[in-house]
Amino acid sequence: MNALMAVTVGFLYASSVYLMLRRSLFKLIIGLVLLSHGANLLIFTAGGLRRAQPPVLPPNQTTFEIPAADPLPQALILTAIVIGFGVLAFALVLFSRAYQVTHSDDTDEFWKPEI
Amino acid sequence: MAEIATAILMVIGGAFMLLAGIGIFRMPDLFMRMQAATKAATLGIGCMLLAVAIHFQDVSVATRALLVTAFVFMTAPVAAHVIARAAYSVGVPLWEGTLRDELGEKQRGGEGKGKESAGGGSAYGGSSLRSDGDGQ
Amino acid sequence: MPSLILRTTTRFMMPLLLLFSLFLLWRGHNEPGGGFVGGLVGASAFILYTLSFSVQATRDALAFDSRSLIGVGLMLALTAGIMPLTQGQPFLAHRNFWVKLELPGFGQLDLGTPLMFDIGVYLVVFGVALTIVLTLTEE
Amino acid sequence: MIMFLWNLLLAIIWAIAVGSLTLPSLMAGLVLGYLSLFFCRRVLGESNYFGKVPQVLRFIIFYIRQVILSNLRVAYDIVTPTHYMRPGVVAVPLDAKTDMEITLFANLMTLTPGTLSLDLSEDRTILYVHTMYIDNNDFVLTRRLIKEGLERRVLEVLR
Amino acid sequence: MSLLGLVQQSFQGTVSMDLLTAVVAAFVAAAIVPILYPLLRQATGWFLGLATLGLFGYFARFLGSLPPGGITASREWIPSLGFRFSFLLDGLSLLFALLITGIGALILIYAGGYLGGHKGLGRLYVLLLVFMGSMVGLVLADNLFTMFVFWELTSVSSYLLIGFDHERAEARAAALKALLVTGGGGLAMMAGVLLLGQMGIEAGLAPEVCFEVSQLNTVGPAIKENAFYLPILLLILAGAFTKSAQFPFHFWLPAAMEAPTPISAYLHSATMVKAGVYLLARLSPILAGTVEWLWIVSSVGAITMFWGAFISVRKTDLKQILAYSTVSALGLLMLLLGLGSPAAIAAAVTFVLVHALYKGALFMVAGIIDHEVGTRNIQRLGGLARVMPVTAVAAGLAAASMAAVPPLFGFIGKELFYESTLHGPARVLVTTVAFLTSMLFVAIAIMTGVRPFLGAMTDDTRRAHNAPMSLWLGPATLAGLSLVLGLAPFLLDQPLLAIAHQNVLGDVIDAEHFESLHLALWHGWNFTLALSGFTLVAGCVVYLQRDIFRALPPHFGRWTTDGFYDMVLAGMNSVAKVQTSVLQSGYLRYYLLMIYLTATGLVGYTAATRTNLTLKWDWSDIRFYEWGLCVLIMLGSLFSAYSRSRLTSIAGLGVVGYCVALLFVFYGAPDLAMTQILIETLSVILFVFVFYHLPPSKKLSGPFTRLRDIVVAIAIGGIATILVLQAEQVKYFTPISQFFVENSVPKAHGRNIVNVILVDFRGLDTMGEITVLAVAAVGVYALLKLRPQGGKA
Amino acid sequence: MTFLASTLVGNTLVASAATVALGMAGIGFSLAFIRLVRGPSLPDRVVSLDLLGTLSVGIIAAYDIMTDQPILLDAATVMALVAFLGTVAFAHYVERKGQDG
Amino acid sequence: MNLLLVLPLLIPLASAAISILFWNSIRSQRWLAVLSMAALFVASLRLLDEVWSGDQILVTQMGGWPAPYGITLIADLFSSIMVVLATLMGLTVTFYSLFSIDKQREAFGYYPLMHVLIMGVCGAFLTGDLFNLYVWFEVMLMASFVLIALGGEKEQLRGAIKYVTINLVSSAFFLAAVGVLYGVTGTLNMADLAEKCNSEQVDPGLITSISMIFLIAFGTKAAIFPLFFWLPASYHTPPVAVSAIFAGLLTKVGVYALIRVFTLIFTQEPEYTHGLILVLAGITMLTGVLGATAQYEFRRILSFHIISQIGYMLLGLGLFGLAESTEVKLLGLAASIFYIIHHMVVKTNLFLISGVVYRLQGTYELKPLGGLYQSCPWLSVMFLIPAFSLAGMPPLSGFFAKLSLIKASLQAEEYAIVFVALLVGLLTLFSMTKIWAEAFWKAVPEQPNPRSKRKSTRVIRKSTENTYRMLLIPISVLAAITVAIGFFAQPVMEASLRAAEQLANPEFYIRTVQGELS
Ligand code: NA
Ligand code: NA
Repeated sequence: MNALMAVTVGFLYASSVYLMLRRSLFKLIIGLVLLSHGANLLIFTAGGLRRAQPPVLPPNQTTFEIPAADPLPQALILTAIVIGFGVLAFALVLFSRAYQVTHSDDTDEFWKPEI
Repeated sequence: MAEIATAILMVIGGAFMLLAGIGIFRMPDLFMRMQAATKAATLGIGCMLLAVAIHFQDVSVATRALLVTAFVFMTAPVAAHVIARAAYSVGVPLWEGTLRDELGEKQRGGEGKGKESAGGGSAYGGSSLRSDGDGQ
Repeated sequence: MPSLILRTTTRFMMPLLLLFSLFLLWRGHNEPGGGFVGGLVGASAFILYTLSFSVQATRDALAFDSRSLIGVGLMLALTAGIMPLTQGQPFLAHRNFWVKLELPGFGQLDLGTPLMFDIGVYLVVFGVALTIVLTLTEE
Repeated sequence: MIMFLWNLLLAIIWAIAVGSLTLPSLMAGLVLGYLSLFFCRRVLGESNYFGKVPQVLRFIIFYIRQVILSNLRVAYDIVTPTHYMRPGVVAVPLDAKTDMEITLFANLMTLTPGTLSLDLSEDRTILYVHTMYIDNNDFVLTRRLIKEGLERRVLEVLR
Repeated sequence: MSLLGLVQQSFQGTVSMDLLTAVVAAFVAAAIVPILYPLLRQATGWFLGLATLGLFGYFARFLGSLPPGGITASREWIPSLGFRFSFLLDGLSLLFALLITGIGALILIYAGGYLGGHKGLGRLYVLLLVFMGSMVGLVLADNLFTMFVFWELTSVSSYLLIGFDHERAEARAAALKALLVTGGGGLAMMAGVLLLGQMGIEAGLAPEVCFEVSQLNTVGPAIKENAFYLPILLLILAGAFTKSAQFPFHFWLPAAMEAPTPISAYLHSATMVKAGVYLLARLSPILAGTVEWLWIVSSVGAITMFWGAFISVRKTDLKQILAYSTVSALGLLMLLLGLGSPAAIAAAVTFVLVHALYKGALFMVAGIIDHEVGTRNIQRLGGLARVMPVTAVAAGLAAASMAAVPPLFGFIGKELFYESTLHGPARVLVTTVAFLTSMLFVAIAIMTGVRPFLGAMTDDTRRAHNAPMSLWLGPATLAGLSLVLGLAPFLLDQPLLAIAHQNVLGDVIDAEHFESLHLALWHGWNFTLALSGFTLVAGCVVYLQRDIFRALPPHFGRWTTDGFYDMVLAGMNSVAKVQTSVLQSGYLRYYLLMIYLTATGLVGYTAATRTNLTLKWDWSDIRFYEWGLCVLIMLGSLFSAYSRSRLTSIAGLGVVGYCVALLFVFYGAPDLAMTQILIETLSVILFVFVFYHLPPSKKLSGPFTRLRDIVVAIAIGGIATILVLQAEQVKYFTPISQFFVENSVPKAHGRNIVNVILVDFRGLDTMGEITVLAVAAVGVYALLKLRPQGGKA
Repeated sequence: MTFLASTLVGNTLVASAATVALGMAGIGFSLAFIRLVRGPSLPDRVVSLDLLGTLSVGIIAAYDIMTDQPILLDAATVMALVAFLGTVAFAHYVERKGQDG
Repeated sequence: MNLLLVLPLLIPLASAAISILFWNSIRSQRWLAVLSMAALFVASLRLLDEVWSGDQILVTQMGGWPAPYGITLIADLFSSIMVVLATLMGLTVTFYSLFSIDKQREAFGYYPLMHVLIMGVCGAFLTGDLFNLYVWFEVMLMASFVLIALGGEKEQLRGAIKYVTINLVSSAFFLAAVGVLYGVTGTLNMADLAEKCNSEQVDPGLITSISMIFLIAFGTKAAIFPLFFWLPASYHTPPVAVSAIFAGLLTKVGVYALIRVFTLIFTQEPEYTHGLILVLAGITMLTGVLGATAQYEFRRILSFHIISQIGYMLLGLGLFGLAESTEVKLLGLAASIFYIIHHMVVKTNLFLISGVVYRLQGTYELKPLGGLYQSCPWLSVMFLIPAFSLAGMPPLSGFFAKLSLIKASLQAEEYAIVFVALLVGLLTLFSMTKIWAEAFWKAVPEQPNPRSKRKSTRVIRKSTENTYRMLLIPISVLAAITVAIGFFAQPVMEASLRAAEQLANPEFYIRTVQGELS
């Protein structure tokens, strides 16, 4: 089953890269969101997949009867998701402020040469 | 006994959920899609959660299942309503087979304008959302 | 003006959502949930309120600034981390800060600095989500 | 309302007395408490609580039946190739006055397939309902069916 | 040991305070000038001059009493790099130290007169003193890095001094030119010195002392045999040649005449430009005596010598003439050092002194003329002897010394010069060049030191006044010394020059055949004398026919490295512009493209070449709903990519998010799923609110760009896929999460291990995370509420 | 068909029913997605997103039963809670957009 | 000694939280900012002293969980030096900010953001856990995002978008790399990773491939070629105090991370990885300095120089991997550390000076600037010191930094890089003199830029004179440090060497983390 997840991750990365290479600011930020999805799923998959065995111990038990999913990648992803949200929120506002300044989505109108 | 009940409820629930999908896929205008989708799905979820409650035979699970059910039944119609209201207000068209639009008639009467087509009256005069959310 | 139907429903759902968010926070240590999820659900309640009424209504309803929630939350989490330091333990060493309580209706309780930490997280997340949405909606 | 709280308190006392604060014991407490309250109704003074409970139960049964029936009708329409519906937007003048009444009515109506509350007039007297099956193109009848069927019952329960 | 202790320790060490004080003295003086100047004003120059004379006296004390091996002083500095503050006062350094402090004293006085009332005079004193201190340090340093530090300090102070008239663009350009040329050479020299130290260690020196000249002297032969000898030599020569304005690096020196004359006189004739010469002299025992040394140093010197003199005659500006003649004189010194024979070194040591005396005087005279007349054009000068008789006498004496007229000191120098060329390699050629140069020197001497004072007065000179004593004291003293030393060379030959001579030669010459330097005016009737005489006559002829030189095409001689310098500068500027406009195009997507390409290249290439990927594509055991979800994720992302409507894209994103959440559910991550669902919803809300007032987006890029981007995207996606597969399959160790599972309940009192990790096992992460969130909220708030109001920053 | 078989390994009645339910819900989910893609209006898409959320609740419930993991139900609860919020936000947007013209 | 390791995180976080609580009282925020930064600086000095005098590596396990499992905070000499520098920059820039940041920005969270920025930087320096490092990177970045955009001026927004986007991409790379590495090794603790990645059973090629992702991620943060674009695009846009703290700290965190992981973890195939780093360092030096040559704006010149200097800092790391003898390895690393120390002080100071220049003449463009040498002699001297130090002029700090790098390169027989380093040094000198000549030496141009506010500031008025003097205090302090590092280079060099020694012998680090030594 790893192949499917791996391909999905790759696909997310590819589409995010493609989007970020567009001239549109909006697509750029969509690309950023997909990129974070890709990264999260990457950690999730790389850490090893296990179906339907959440790392929550049953009451009064200190071990799992059936091996459960690795909790650490989950914790990492959770952190990454939340951080990503904070960053995304800020980036969104930043981009919208940029729109207000330029009234254009075309980044080529927005940037100017830096020399 | 509980197993059979669970199984039946699940199949029914699944069937309604499928129905919701078909409905939203097939119905000719937004409002009828909503009609089909919201209710069938809500009912389907109700069945599913009932199945959960029966299957696990655990108070806390059952409580939560019921809570979710209640919640869904509470919110689904409101969600449908707010979207329908918004969609109507921006002029999402009604199906051509629509018999009569009493809301539109009233508004046109109030504004003294004579628009003919059903659903053509937008409460706020906005028509940009007719074909797509934010234009091209 | 948002729909009356929405407004009425929201008024009913608010306490429900807040209760649920506290529930998630409370049992997060043992079941899925925790400060993040709880805080987000809690904020959702007020976000829903904002969407159904207005930003001003939410500010009035809150009666305090959402920013101060962030500050308080941070301080709380920090305090939870610092408390072990006072006993020569490492930062965030929750291990020796557990109290077992028997409470009727709640069963046996494991109370400790992790919960305090989680409450801090809850408040921060709550405040952050609210601040962001309220500010944006005001625009 | 006071009665309901009484009932709830009795249920909790029951559950504690039984020694298990669980859902079944609470339910049992609720039913037993209702019964005891019912027998004391003269002592405690008149209340419509005891009339309300059967009313609510009756309403729930009615509503579930309604939901299932209309769901089936819509389902049939969805899965068959031809569209049988005769939709339209019906203006329903409201007897419901309070926020609660209007909301409950509108929501319950929306939950039954075939009707969808579209908008409320600004003076809160008319609810516009999108209806899928306006039989015989008869708007008056449809209006009446909605009012007599659902609204009446909702108001009965609430008032 | 505490840090403070280490600092304290670096103060200690074996110190001979006197020598160190001498090094530091000028810097201290510089530091107090800002306090002194407002108090003393006009008298500052005299005060500082006299103070410097004290320093001169300190050094003069050692005349004749210098112990063999000199006086040393040292202090630890950076032992870990082999740096020490170590100083050595031997004959060579004494010679230079006396020149620096002696002429320095005169210049300080002169400057007070020359720039009296100038608003920048205070700064000039500071810089001159800093320069003097650096120069003293340079010539006294025994450690090559200590020397290098002072070397660079002289470059810096020279930069600031040349740019003294900083509001003039020419002055700034000249200062920059000098700095870049000497600085560049300095850098090369640094590398050379480093290598030299390294070779010293290889030759057996301890690392702590590998940069001590006195130590390196002992391993000279080994270094000369080292494979790195030539690179070292070239690198060090680069430093010396640039500093001493050797062809082809000479061009900065004439340009540096933009500086006021006191500066030109001090830095660019008497002292700083001789640093290169000093360096080569100092390193001669280590590096000299090889064929490479002989040919490189002497031929560069010879070319410079002739070329400088030749250009000099063509000039009409007094300072330009003197500058080019200085270039020439420096070439002469290089030539002598290159030849390296005891005679040549004797000539070199003597000529250093000769040149400093007469050229310093002539420069100061030029300054007086400029100051009193207002022009430096020799064609507009004449008859000044009537106005300023003392100056005229001084100029005449200096010119005579330059022209090597007996009995002036210059004559002795010239004799020794011919002596060494006549007995060196390629003697006909070298002597011919030497003769031609000397002949031109005669002409230059007449042009600068005689001609302006004789003949009829011109319109310009008629308005001239006599110079005050502060101005003429300097040239008069120096010129007087030229005469005194010519008549009584014994005053300095044994006490100073002979020791210096020996220091330069070091162990190269075996002691048995070594003759100590002995100066005399009269060497009897010999060929050298005849040559000298002939030189004088020929020089006069050249002077009379000087218009022939000037008639040569004007651009002749401008086709030099000066033009090359400009070309390099311009070239560098345009390369920089092109590079920047290509790399720093301003377009974010190009930046991203570059980053992605780099990532593809580095990771892809490395993975392809350095590891055997054993990728097992496991397509088995995939549930249908997993298929469904993954396909939906892909379709959803495609959809949000391709949808032209923004809100539709956002809805598509929502689908991807919910599907990812479902995946989390399926793979046993309820906490993740819940968080993902909540965050996704919140994000959608934010998106909707933010993109509420946006203009529509257009299709903006062409098919080629799209294709290119697709290729890059697929490459990145492919790499991600492969890495995930690999990481999923290769599990070398038991993950640490096993610990969390085992300890979650007993030690951390929680059954939800993910949450326990978040608040307990890895609580610090969470602490950081909520901080990020808090900052994000502050950021959103600030960004939306704080709007710019005008251009405040 | 292997995947179907593999999910039926538990071969209880409930598991089979769950698989069937999951399948049906999945198809419904996909149809809703198609509507999301097709639009044509923004409200259409909002409705389908809302439906996707609602169906997710059902899917999670079915998956819970199939795998006997009640813990995962919490995700469903949260989903039910917030899908509504998203829909309201969209509706809010649609209306304001209309007002702004 | 737990406390010393944690204080660099606690003090700023508490200050930030309190500042947020006292949002409306700018006065108290200002006081708190200075006091907290000063306290932080003192605490970090204590930390350094502890590490130095005990000749030890300080370590504490967060939450008391044993080493590879919990998060380790660890301070070796390199870390503690970096923390001291970071807090010193924090202190000076905060002091500078008191007199230069406008009321508006102060009212919108400038000080709490500053605290958080410092906290993120300190966290990154002190953590011994790879994912925790990611978190601190994000903390630092988030604060920097806000700081760079705070004020919302057009130019700022332009720069900020590039800055934010590229940094987010690099964070995503970092995150992915951590995920993959965890998948392969099952651990996050850096000491544990060091041990596991270098054990026999692990395929070194695979680890090297993963290390390339880290190189991209950290390289972007450190602004190496060809990943540096965000830096010149953004550093000149925010208020100068922000530019200054960014210039001093942010890229150095990237460099720190590169040095850390490529000495501790990724040492499997040094001739490949470190060779690559060396090549990149060379190109970075060249492109950066050429970029500066093309600029005529004060802060842009400085920004491009950051890039070129990053090349120098990585040069030593490259040599560490390539050199054969231990001595040269150590010298290379030590030189890099020395360079970082020097650079942080000098570059921050130059930015601060550019701010004073802006305040006096209302522009950062060199063309309309002029006359400062006449009007502000003290400022001129204060500029010359860091400028010549940056160019590597002795006896200032930059000289020894550059010199030890070149020495190490020569000993490692990497002559090409020696040439590049020398050439870049010369070009740096060129750039610095360009600023000097244009802004300080040149007379005020005849037709001043109409936009500049020169007329009002031509003569420094009494009211601003005090501000001017206050701004010169941190500048003079930093300049004094620059000179002091030059004159007392020995302690700094010895510290760098000892830090390098610890880096080059990871066993000590690993065993300390594992608790065998404490
Ligand atoms: Na920097
Ligand atoms: Na930086």
